[in-house]
Parts: sequence; C-alpha cells; structure tokens
Amino acid sequence: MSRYLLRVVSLVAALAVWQVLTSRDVELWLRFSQFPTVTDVAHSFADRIGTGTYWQDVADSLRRIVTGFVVAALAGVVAGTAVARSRLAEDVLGTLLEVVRPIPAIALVPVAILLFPSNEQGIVFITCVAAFFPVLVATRHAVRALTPVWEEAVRTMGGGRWRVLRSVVLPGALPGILGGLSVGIGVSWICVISAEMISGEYGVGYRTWQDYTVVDYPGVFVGMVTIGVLGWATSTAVELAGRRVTRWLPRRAAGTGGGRGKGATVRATDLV
Amino acid sequence: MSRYLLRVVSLVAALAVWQVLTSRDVELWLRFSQFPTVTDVAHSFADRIGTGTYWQDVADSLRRIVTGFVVAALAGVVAGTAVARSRLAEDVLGTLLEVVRPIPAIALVPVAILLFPSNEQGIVFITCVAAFFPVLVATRHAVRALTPVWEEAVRTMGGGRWRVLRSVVLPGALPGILGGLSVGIGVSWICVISAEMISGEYGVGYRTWQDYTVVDYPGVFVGMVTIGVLGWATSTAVELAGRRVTRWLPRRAAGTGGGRGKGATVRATDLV
Amino acid sequence: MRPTSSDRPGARIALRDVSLGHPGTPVLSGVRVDVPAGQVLTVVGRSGCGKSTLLRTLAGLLAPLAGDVAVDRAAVRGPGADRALVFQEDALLPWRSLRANVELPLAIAGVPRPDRRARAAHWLSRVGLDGLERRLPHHVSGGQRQRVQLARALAGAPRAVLMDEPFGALDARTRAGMQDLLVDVWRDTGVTVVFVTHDVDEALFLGDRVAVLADGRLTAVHDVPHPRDRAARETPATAELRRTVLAALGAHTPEEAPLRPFS
Amino acid sequence: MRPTSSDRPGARIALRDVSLGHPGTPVLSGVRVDVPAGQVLTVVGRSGCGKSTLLRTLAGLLAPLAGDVAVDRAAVRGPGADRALVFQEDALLPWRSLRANVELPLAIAGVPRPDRRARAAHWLSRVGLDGLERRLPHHVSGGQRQRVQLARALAGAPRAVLMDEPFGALDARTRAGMQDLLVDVWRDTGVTVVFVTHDVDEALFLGDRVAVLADGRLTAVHDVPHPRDRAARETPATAELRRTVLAALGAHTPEEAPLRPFS
Amino acid sequence: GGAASAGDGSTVTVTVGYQSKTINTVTAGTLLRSLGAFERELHTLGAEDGKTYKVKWEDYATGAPITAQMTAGKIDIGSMGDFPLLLNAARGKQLGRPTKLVSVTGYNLRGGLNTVVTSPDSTIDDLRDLRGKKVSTSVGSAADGTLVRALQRAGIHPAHGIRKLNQQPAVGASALAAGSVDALSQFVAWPGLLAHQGKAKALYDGAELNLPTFHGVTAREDFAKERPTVLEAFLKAQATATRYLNEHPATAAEKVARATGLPAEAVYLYNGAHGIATFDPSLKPRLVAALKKDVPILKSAKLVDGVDVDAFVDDRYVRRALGSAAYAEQVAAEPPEGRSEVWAKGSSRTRSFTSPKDLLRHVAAHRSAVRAAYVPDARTGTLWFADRAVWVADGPDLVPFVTAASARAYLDGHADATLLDSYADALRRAAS
Ligand SMILES: Nc1ncnc2c1ncn2[C@@H]1O[C@H](COP(=O)(O)OP(=O)(O)OP(=O)(O)O)[C@@H](O)[C@H]1O
Ligand SMILES: Nc1ncnc2c1ncn2[C@@H]1O[C@H](COP(=O)(O)OP(=O)(O)OP(=O)(O)O)[C@@H](O)[C@H]1O
Ligand SMILES: [Mg+2]
Ligand SMILES: [Mg+2]
Repeated sequence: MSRYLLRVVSLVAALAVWQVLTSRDVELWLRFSQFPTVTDVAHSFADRIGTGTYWQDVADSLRRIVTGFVVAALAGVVAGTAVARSRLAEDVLGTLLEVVRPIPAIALVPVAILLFPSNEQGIVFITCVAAFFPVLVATRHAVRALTPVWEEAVRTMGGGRWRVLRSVVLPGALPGILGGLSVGIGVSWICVISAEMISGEYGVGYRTWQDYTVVDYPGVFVGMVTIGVLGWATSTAVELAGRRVTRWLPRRAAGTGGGRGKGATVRATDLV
Repeated sequence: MSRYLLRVVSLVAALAVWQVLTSRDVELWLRFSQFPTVTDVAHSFADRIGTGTYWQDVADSLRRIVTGFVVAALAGVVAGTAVARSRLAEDVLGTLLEVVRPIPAIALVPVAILLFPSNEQGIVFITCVAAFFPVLVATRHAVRALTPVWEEAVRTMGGGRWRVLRSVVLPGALPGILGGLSVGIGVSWICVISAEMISGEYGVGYRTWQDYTVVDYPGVFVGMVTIGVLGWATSTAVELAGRRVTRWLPRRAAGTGGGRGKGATVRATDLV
Repeated sequence: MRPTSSDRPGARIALRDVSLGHPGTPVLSGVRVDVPAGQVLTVVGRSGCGKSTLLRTLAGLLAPLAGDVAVDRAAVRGPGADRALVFQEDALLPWRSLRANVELPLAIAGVPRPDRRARAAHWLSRVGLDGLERRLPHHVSGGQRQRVQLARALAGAPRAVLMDEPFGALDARTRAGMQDLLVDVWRDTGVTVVFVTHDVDEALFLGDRVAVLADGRLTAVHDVPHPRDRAARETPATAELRRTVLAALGAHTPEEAPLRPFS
Repeated sequence: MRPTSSDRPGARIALRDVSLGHPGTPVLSGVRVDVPAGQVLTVVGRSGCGKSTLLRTLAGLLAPLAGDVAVDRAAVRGPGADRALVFQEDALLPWRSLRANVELPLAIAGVPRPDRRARAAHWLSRVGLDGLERRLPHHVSGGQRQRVQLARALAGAPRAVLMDEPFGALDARTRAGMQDLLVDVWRDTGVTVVFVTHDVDEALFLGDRVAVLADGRLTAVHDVPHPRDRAARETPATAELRRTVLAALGAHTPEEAPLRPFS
Repeated sequence: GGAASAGDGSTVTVTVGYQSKTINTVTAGTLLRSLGAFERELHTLGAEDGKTYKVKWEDYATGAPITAQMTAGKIDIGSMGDFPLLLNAARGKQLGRPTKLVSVTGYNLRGGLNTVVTSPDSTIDDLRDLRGKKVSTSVGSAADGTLVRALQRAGIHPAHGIRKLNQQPAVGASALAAGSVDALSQFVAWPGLLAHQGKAKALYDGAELNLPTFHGVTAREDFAKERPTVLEAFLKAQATATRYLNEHPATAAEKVARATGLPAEAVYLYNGAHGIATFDPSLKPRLVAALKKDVPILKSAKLVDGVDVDAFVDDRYVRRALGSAAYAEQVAAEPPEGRSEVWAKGSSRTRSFTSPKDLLRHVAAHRSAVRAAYVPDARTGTLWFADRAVWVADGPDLVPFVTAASARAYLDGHADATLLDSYADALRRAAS
C-alpha cells in the first residue's frame, strides 16, 4: 500500500538529509561538521551486526527492558488506580510517589548497586522505575477522567468495588493507560544506558556508553539506531496490543478509506 | 486539614523506615547496609544548603528544565495533534518520531555537544527532547480518543479545521494532554543528569553526577532529594494549572466531602 | 426461560419528608410518598423539575439532603441490585457489545456463563433487537440503545425498576410494545416500578398512581381509575384525570390548545 | 434583536435515488424527496429505520452510499453552517457553559463578542433557560440540555435546520412551547426544516409534509391538510392522515389499540 | 552474588572490575583477561585446595562504579588510576569496607600519562594562554591534578584563572571537537587517542611536572584476608600479563585494541616497548610518595577528608606472589629510556632507532609501509606520534617535542635551532 511506501520514503528522506548535512559539513547555527555520515554509521553497523556480541547485547537489553516494563506496567496500573480512586492511597502514596518520580535514572545507579544483590536485578530495577511513573500518571489521569455514569450503572446492578474496577475502571481507562504504557516503554529505553552502566558486560546501552568513552561516534550512532529500532519494535507491539483492546472506541473515519469515499464519514479535510 | 497531616505523616514515616533500614544495616535480600542514613544525608544537606553553589545549581537546573519543557510542551502538542489527525503527518512524521523516541538522553549528549554552539543550548535540547515524546504520545492518544460527535457538531456549525482544533480538539484532549505534560516534566527531570553532564559547572544534575564520580553517597542523595523536591514542585504546578482548565470534567464525588455526606454522591466505598 | 422471582416480591419504597438535590443545588423538598410492593408509580413533571434527581436518589446514587429513603423499612445507603435504574442518558458501557451489556447484571449476580448468554439473548429478543447482539452501542440507533438499557435493567431481575423516560426515543408502536413488555414482567414478578415519563397518556396507562412534581415539591399523587387498559382511556374518569394532570403540568389539554400558547 | 435572515431564504434540499447508511451497513435505498425552500418536512419511522442516518447524510456528516444530496442544486460535500443539525444524542461541548455552547456558531460566523453574548442570552431565554447560562451541560437536566441544542442550532441562523427528535425529552407543555418557538422562527426567517419525531401528532402539527420511512425505503410523503393548527387536528382529513401514518408505522391508532398489541 | 562467594563451599566466584579504556591497567584487566592467565592460576590453585574457582569480569568506563561496587561488596579486585585509588581508599574506609592498594599496573615517573590538549587548529600554544579560557577536565582525576599543578606553576589561579568545566572524558572530547571548550586535560588513552584521530594537539605534557603518575590494583580488605591465595593468584597472573606485554608489546597492543575498540597505534603509544607507561607490578616507594602528595589536592577540592596512604598500601601480597628476591629486583628497576620506534604495517614487532632523525629517514623512505612512528620528547622523554610532534632543526639534528611550548623552551637554550612548520618539512630534511 502507498501508505507504507510513504513511510519508507520519509525514513529514507531523513537519512538522505542527514547524509547531506554531515558529508557537506554544514554549519548553519547547528553544526553538523563533526557528525558521522550515514555511510560511516552503516559501515560500523555492518561490522557489528555480524558479531555474536551485537546479538548478545540486543538479547540482554531486550530481556531487561521487557522484564522491567512488565513489572512496571502491572505496578503502575495498580498504583495509579489506587491513587485515583482512594483518598487514603492518594494521601499516603501520592505525595511520596510524586517526590520520587523525578529522580533521574542515573542517580539510581548507585542505589541499584547498593540495594540489589546482583547487577541484573539492579538494571531491571532501573528500567522498571523508569517505566513505572509514566504508567502510574497516565492511569491516574485516565481513571479520574472516566464518565461517572458507567460506574453508576454498574453500581445500580449491585456491582461492588472489584466489579467496578474490573468492568468499568480498567476497560474505560484502558485507552489512557495504553498511552501511558507506550510512553513507559519509551522511557525504559531512554534509561537503558543509565541502567546498563552497571552491567559491566553486555547490553546495547552498555555498549553505546563504552563506545562513547572512546569517542567512537559511529559506534555511538550504531547504538542509537539499534535502540531506536528496538524501542520502535517494542512500542509498536504495545500500541498494536492496545489497538486490539480499544477497538470499541468510536473513531473518526480517518484512516479507513481515501478522502470522501462513499459511505465513509465526510471529513472537513485530511490535513488536520 | 487532616488530609495534609496524613500526607506529611506518610512522608515522615517513609523517612523513618529509611533511617531504620540504613542505621541497622538491614540486609534481607535488599541490602541497606551501605546506604547513607537520613541523618548523613541531612548533614550533607545542611552543609550545602547554606552555600551559594547550591542555589546556583537549583536556579540553573530550573531554568533549563522550564525552558526545555515549555518548548517541548508546545512542540509535543502540535506534533501529537498533527499525527493524530492527519494521515499525511502520521505517515511522514509518525514512524520517524517512533524510531527517534526511545533514543536515550545520554546518547544525545555527544549529539547535543556537536550540534549546538553553546552548552546551555545543548542542555535545554536534551531536557526538551525528553519531555517532548511523552507530550506527543499523550496528545496523540487523547486526540484519537475524542468523542466524534463534538467535532461533528462544530462542523455542522460551519467550523473549519482550525475551529475544530481550537474549539474541540484542544479542549477535549486537554485532560489527556495534561497527563502527558505531567509525565513530560517528570521525564525532563529524569534526564537532568544526562543533560547536565555537558554543563561542567552548575546544575543539580551535574552536581549529583559529580558526587557519584567521587562516590560521595550522601552528596548523591542530597542531589536526589533536591531533584525530587524540584520535580514535585514543577509537576504540581503543571497539575494545578491542569486542574484549573479541566474543571469541567464530571468528577465522582471523591475528595469533595467526607464519606456519605448529605448531598454528596454516595460512593460504594472509599478505598478503591 | 423467563426469569421469575416470585420468591422475591417487589420492594416497598417509602419517602418521608425527604429533601433532595445536587451538592449545592436543592431540587425537591418535603417529598412524601409511599410505593407499596408491586405497585407502579408514574412520575410526571416539567423539564428540570427534579424527576431524574428523584430517581437517582431512590437508586442510592445521590444521598438525600435531608430525610431518608427507605426500602422495605431500611434506609438506603447506596445503590444495589435490588433497584435497577434505567438512566435517562446513555449508560451502556461502550466497550461491551449489546449482549455483554445485558449480561453484566447477570455476571454480577454470579449467573454462570451459558445461562447468562441465553438470558441476555432472551431479553434482547424481547426488546426487538435479535441479530444486533454483537454490535457495539455506538453502532446502533438511539432508540435501540434505549431498549438495550431496558433489557439490561430487567435481566437483573430486580425488585424495583426505576425508569427515567425509558421510551422517550421510541416510535409509537415500539413504545407500545415496550409498555406491554413492562406490564408482562410486572405481572409475572410483582416488581415495583417507578416510571418517569413526559407522556401523560403513558403515565395513566402504566401507573397505579401518578405523582406530579412541580415547583420543587411533589404536589399530588393521583390514583388511576382504570390502569393498564388502553381501551378504557376515554372513560370520563380517565379523561378527567388526564385533564387534571395536564393542568398541573401547566399544559393545555389537546382539545383546547391554542396555536401559540405562550409566545 | 431577533436575528432574521430574510435576505437568505431557506435552502432547498433534494435527494434523487440516494442510498445511505454506515460503512458496511446500508440503511436506506432509493430515497427520493424534494424539500422546497422554507418547507417543513417531518419524518417518522420506527426505531432503527434510518431517520438519524438520513439527517446525518443531509448534514453532510455521512457520505451517501450512492447518489447525491443536493442543496440548492449543488451536491453536498460536507457539513456547513447553512444546515444546522440538532443531534439525537447529547452533542453539547461539556467544557463550555450553556451560554458558551450557544455562542459557538456565532463565534464561528465571526459575530463580535458583545453581540454574541446578547444573542446567546436571547436564545437561551427563548428556550426557557434564563438563569442557567453559566452552568456546565452536565449540571443541568436532560431536557434542559436538549433545549440548549435547539438554541444553539437556531442561534446560527441557518438556512435549514435538521432536527433529530429534538423535543423527545420534553414534557408536554415545554414541548408545545418549543414547537411554537420553531414555528415562530420559521415564520420569521423562512428556514427549511427537516424534523424527525416519534410523535405523529407533532409530525402532523409541524409538517407541511410528512415522510414515512419503513423497510429500508422512504415509503410515502403525505401532504398535511391543515398544518400548524392545533385546533384543526380533529378534522376528518387530519384524522384520516393520522390513521394512515400510524398504520404505515405498524401502530394501532389509540382508539383501537388493544392492550397487548404484539406480545 | 558478585563478591567472592563460596556458594556450596566448593565454588568460589571472584569478581574483577576493570576499565578497558584506561589502557594503563591492561595487565590487571583487558590483557589479563584475554590471556586467561588468572583463570589458569586459579585452576592450579583449585587443584591444590579442591575448590572450583570462577572469575566474573566487569568492565566499567571509569573508576567510580568500581569503587561503588567494591563498597557494596560486589567487586573483589579492581584497577584504577592514582586519584581514583585515593577515593577508593577514602570511601572504603568511610563505608566500613576498607580496601588495600596491592600492586601497580603501569606508571610514568614524570607524569607523562596526563596531557592537556587543544583542538588541532587552535591558536593557543602555551599554557599561559589558557587564562580566562574554558578548560574541560574530570575533577577528582589525575588529569585534574596535573592541570591544577601546571596552572599553579604557570602562575594562573587554578580555580579563578580559567573557567574549568568538569566533564567526563568523552564529554570533554566532544566539547573540544565542537569548540565549546578551548582545551582538555585528560589522562591516559584520551590525549593519545584524540591526537591519533587528528582531533587534538598537545598543549602541555604532564611530564613537565616531573611527578610520578600510575595506575594500580585495589582489593577489598576482607576479601584479601579471607582469600589471600586468590589475591596472590591474581597478582601472579598480573605478573604473567606484564611479562607478556613487555615481551610482545605489539601483539599485546593488538589484543587490547581488539578488546577495547581503541586504535592499536594509540594503545602502543602508551603500552609499547618504550611507551609512555612502564608496566611493573611493584609498589615503588617513589610512587607511594607521589600518592601522598596527591592527597592535599583532593582535600582542597573537598573530595576527601584525608587518606592514610601508608595504611592503604599493602605490598605483602605482591611480594609473596612474585617472591621476595624478584620483588626487590623489580622495585629497583628503572624504566627504559625513550626511543624512536616505527611500527610497520603487517608487522607484529616494531623497529627502534637510535635517533629521531634516523627514524624520519626510515619513514621518508618507506612512507606507505609505516603504520605508526613514535618519537620521545627531547626534554621529558614522553613518547609521541612523530607526525603529531613539534620538530626543531638544530644543526644537522632533528629534535622532536610533544608540545610547542616544550620546543620553544629548547629554542631558548639553543640559539641556532629553528622551529620547523610541519612534519613534512622534517621528513624532507631527514631525507636530504
Ligand atoms: N455507526 C453505525 N454503524 C453501523 N450501523 C449503524 C450505526 N448507527 C446506526 N446503525 C444502524 O443503522 C440503522 C439506522 O440507524 P439510525 O440511527 O438511522 O436509526 P433511527 O431511525 O434514527 O432510529 P432511532 O429512532 O432509534 O433513533 C439501525 O439499524 C442501526 O442499527
Ligand atoms: N449535576 C447537577 N448539579 C447541579 N444541578 C443539577 C445537576 N443536574 C441537574 N441539576 C438541576 O437540578 C434540577 C433537576 O434536574 P433533573 O435532572 O432532576 O430534572 P428532570 O426533572 O429530570 O428534567 P428533564 O425532564 O429535563 O430530564 C434542574 O434544574 C437541573 O438544572
Ligand atoms: Mg431527567
Ligand atoms: Mg435516531
């Protein structure tokens, strides 16, 4: 389909712009002269992708991120719901979490070193903390914004708190929660270097930081590209899962057919 | 009010637990023995808070975060809306942004240094990138989940795309966007250390990392506490501003009066 | 097939000098009314007079500002499965199919899945929606959604049904069918009904008694001389009552309606 | 004060063999009808027959599956300020006060703020909501919200108003008042009206013609002998027409309604 | 667990933390690991005491995480530079996990491991020009110590005379490349690496200070007490790696380059036969004395309250590992004199020359076959890339210097010497 073509074209165009900016050493306020070109990075990439180390890095990072994220998703949804729906939870947990929330992932490096018996646990801890808060905040907002009549309806059917949670709060807040999960997995990746600083051996984040310490810019960019692609893959997985469970959302006809197709909702305009 | 009391009590209790765990050198799977105690940190804090450097750090970090955040908020709302509402924007920008989104803040350190003429710009760039994506994703989700009949109503009044944006999309998506802003400012703070690695002189993040490089744990914790409090203050500001503009949201009676007050909505139960 | 609850007769609902309203907005005061078990009370009143507020209070969703609502002598402390509410607004869960919406009260009551499914199908069929079971609420029409709410309320086999203009979006024939369905259910189960409507004829047809809300009070409760008999509508007694009620609502009876009553 | 648009007469709406429906769900086919400028066409039909689908198509929110909707001979390509739609569902913007909702079409039309405010106040007052201007939609009753939608639609001074059961949630007297308001506006401005209702009497009172939808088609368009005259309702011609329409809807006329028509 | 742990009483895991990029520690890290020498020693040890030993290697970018992991009890043996070692000592003591300095990996007696560099096209060519300029360094590192001392000697206040930016080495390198700092003071590997990549030129050679700098191995005291034989096995293996490095410097450089991603040419600059660093595990009194002199600098930067260096240094293990006689010999050994060397392409050994001029002549003749050419600074003896050196013609002699300032100092004492503009010029003169 032409949509996919367009997407590919846009990625290729971005690479082309990068190549031109860097190979011509453009310096218009922003300075591209010191950047590796696309071809430099591609060469580095080609060298690495054949090594076992590269795939070990990828596998280790994925395992850490996914573990941390799953724990964070569960904890974030539970805590977010509790804080949104219970005044007690809000008072006891809310403030505490708000103060802990902005603490930088790297600042957790020493904490992770001191707190956990093994480095792996420390790494998963950091990625988990990173993903936890976006999920928490999104869940809290989504639960608070729920249409009250849904809950009222379930309660007049005799539904108690658990039923309301299961049948109204979770499904109703799901679209918002999914936004949080998508952000959360992104933030996990954002913190992967910080987390893997304590790895000592493998991991895409670890490797990228190591490359940076020897000022190997093409290597750093290989790491960035790898993380970009892995992050995109994981967040796409989250979004697709999300779309399945929120198919009920009434959608504007956007994206279901071309322009003003017969039978489609007429849209004022496609752009915006 | 007793709610505030409860909040303070919960913070104090958390500190007390920390003090006990660390001063008794508790080691039950998690190991608290090497952690600084609350009193260690308090001493360090007392030493620092009197110095001009401390306040300079705070002022510099706040300035950077707020600048980066404001830029990110505007850009994120614009890009998120565009991606949610225009198929062209989604195809051209969407994939690109998804691939760039997970790139770690620290990996941006060399990019920021090489790209921007001044260190300050580089730092603001990193905090801005950090906040941008949560805002983008939250906006995209919120805009997509809008009730279609609102837009339809405005269009039958002759409203064009800008009017729909102004009168439906932005106000309707605002609750969701605010969630994104709240996460965004949090993520800005999460990345403040990475960003301020470039600083070389001042900034809370810089100072914290510096303390870590000389393994000064009480210093690191002073940094964490400072960032926690600053982060809490900024995100509270965002939330309060948010609550003002979303007062229209129908809310459950939770938090408006005690228990089953006369005239209040009867709630199934307070907890959950 | 049809769920009967002869073992659980209708609930008795009593209000003694109750004031009600929304936080900061008192709506009705000094409301006194007693609905014996198995009776149908219809409620009429002008738009904004407090009908929905009354029903929400009976359902236990709103706490009264003063006084207590008693169901079988116990003060209501919150909503419960014994009192089903058909909301005036759209209260279907948009992420559940019509069937899943109707199944919900059964699931809450712990009815096993196959049984639940069969009963939901039964009720959807009775409100005329066979074939639409698997649609989502926003893929059916307004009147269809309203009927799903009715099916959902009845499926739970409540002891009282509180209905807020449940047939407002229905055409005459469908409306008549739904009225008959309600009468059937009432006959079979002895459920207590509080029914808000704008249609005075409907109020007279369905109600054992008709309550009139006006000026922030419950002004009158009239006994209906020949309830649930369409053919009996035009007896002098019924006609007289209709005139009385319409007058109480401030409306002119059709016969004397001037073209522009208050322009 | 009252915004007149004598310079912009009502729009003429024409459908020639139009099929309409939702993506994947055809609803009506072969619809042929012509509404001359300034005429009132009322539309009746059973729940789920396609009345809302028709109005959405006329409004330009749904593209026809086949054929074209023409307004003043130009094919409709989307919604526009010339055709106001009163939605069957609640279509107020929940974050805007009632006043701000009514001001919206005026703001879109570029009316300056003080003028806008005055006109919104005027329309809110005409639908009987003085004093509630600053409330948010979910702090007023269902019937009140419906009247705000009416005020909003009329405030924009459209050339055609498409109304989807606009008075369904109103009591008899308020409904009569709103009918009269509509007639007033129609007299003053010559606006074209397409009016969906379940109340056949209302259809006969308001309509110049009555369209009946049934079985996926527009089955008939009847001329009303004495439109907009309540007193004339009981002429033999009107009574005859009422019977015809009710029969077309499958309903029994009140006189002959058995207690349980189809149980 | 990371710490040496006897899980079921028979398996012992030893965790070693190292910094692959800090190539002055290769004999306790990268090279040692790639040779497998420690594992072999432990195997022998295991055969004696019936235990199974496992080694866990962890590679960090700086000394800080190693110290952090050691204070958490998760790393048993670590290697790092002199300033980080002092921090290691101080934090270990503070946090109740004292550590011991048990051996040295590599050293330079004049301080040549640290260098201040500028960007290649910079107009700054004297340390005094740094007044008011932005200089990047890592506070708490030996490079910072060098900068502070050098500035003091140049009469510039180390805190107020310049704008000092405290940045990680890599950050500083980017900043230098981007022009957002004017100079960069860093320790081993970075200056050589940046010079090799053509991203920097030397401004100040740390050897001018004539104060020894070194890297060493630190072990947790409780680990050393509990498993002295393991620690000795480590030190024996370190000695093996040191011997290997000294016997096969080019191959060792290749191995290290492969493991770290650093160019072998830059590794050889430091770790070569006559490289800037001398590898020798013995704890020489001169190095210990130098370490003591570093304490006040850290103290004035408020990084430590004070370090009892004598309590920290513990040469018993290394003495036992090497044997007393051999150890005494090592302690007395002097570093080799700097010599000019050429590393030919495809060769696993280098060729040395008696004078820089001979080297230039050789290079001029075999231009395309030369992988790298190194020459010692005529004043400090610090080895440098011939093509990055500053050349002076003094009569028939061609004299190399690491920095322009060093060359000018030479010119002051040699009236008829002239500064050459370029390496090409020097090559031409040598060839003619
Ligand atoms: N979004 C939708 N997608 C698919 N089918 C729909 C959708 N909306 C309505 N329908 C179906 O189209 C048919 C016509 O619906 P429409 O809303 O036009 O009915 P209506 O005449 O307005 O009924 P009511 O009087 O109940 O409002 C119905 O059978 C309905 O189930
Ligand atoms: N949430 C609310 N907060 C404050 N006031 C409200 C709220 N909901 C309704 N009201 C007001 O309370 C009064 C009674 O409202 P209620 O919804 O009970 O009217 P109603 O009789 O059901 O009207 P309708 O026939 O229009 O549905 C109205 O004047 C309305 O404006
Ligand atoms: Mg109501
Ligand atoms: Mg409809």
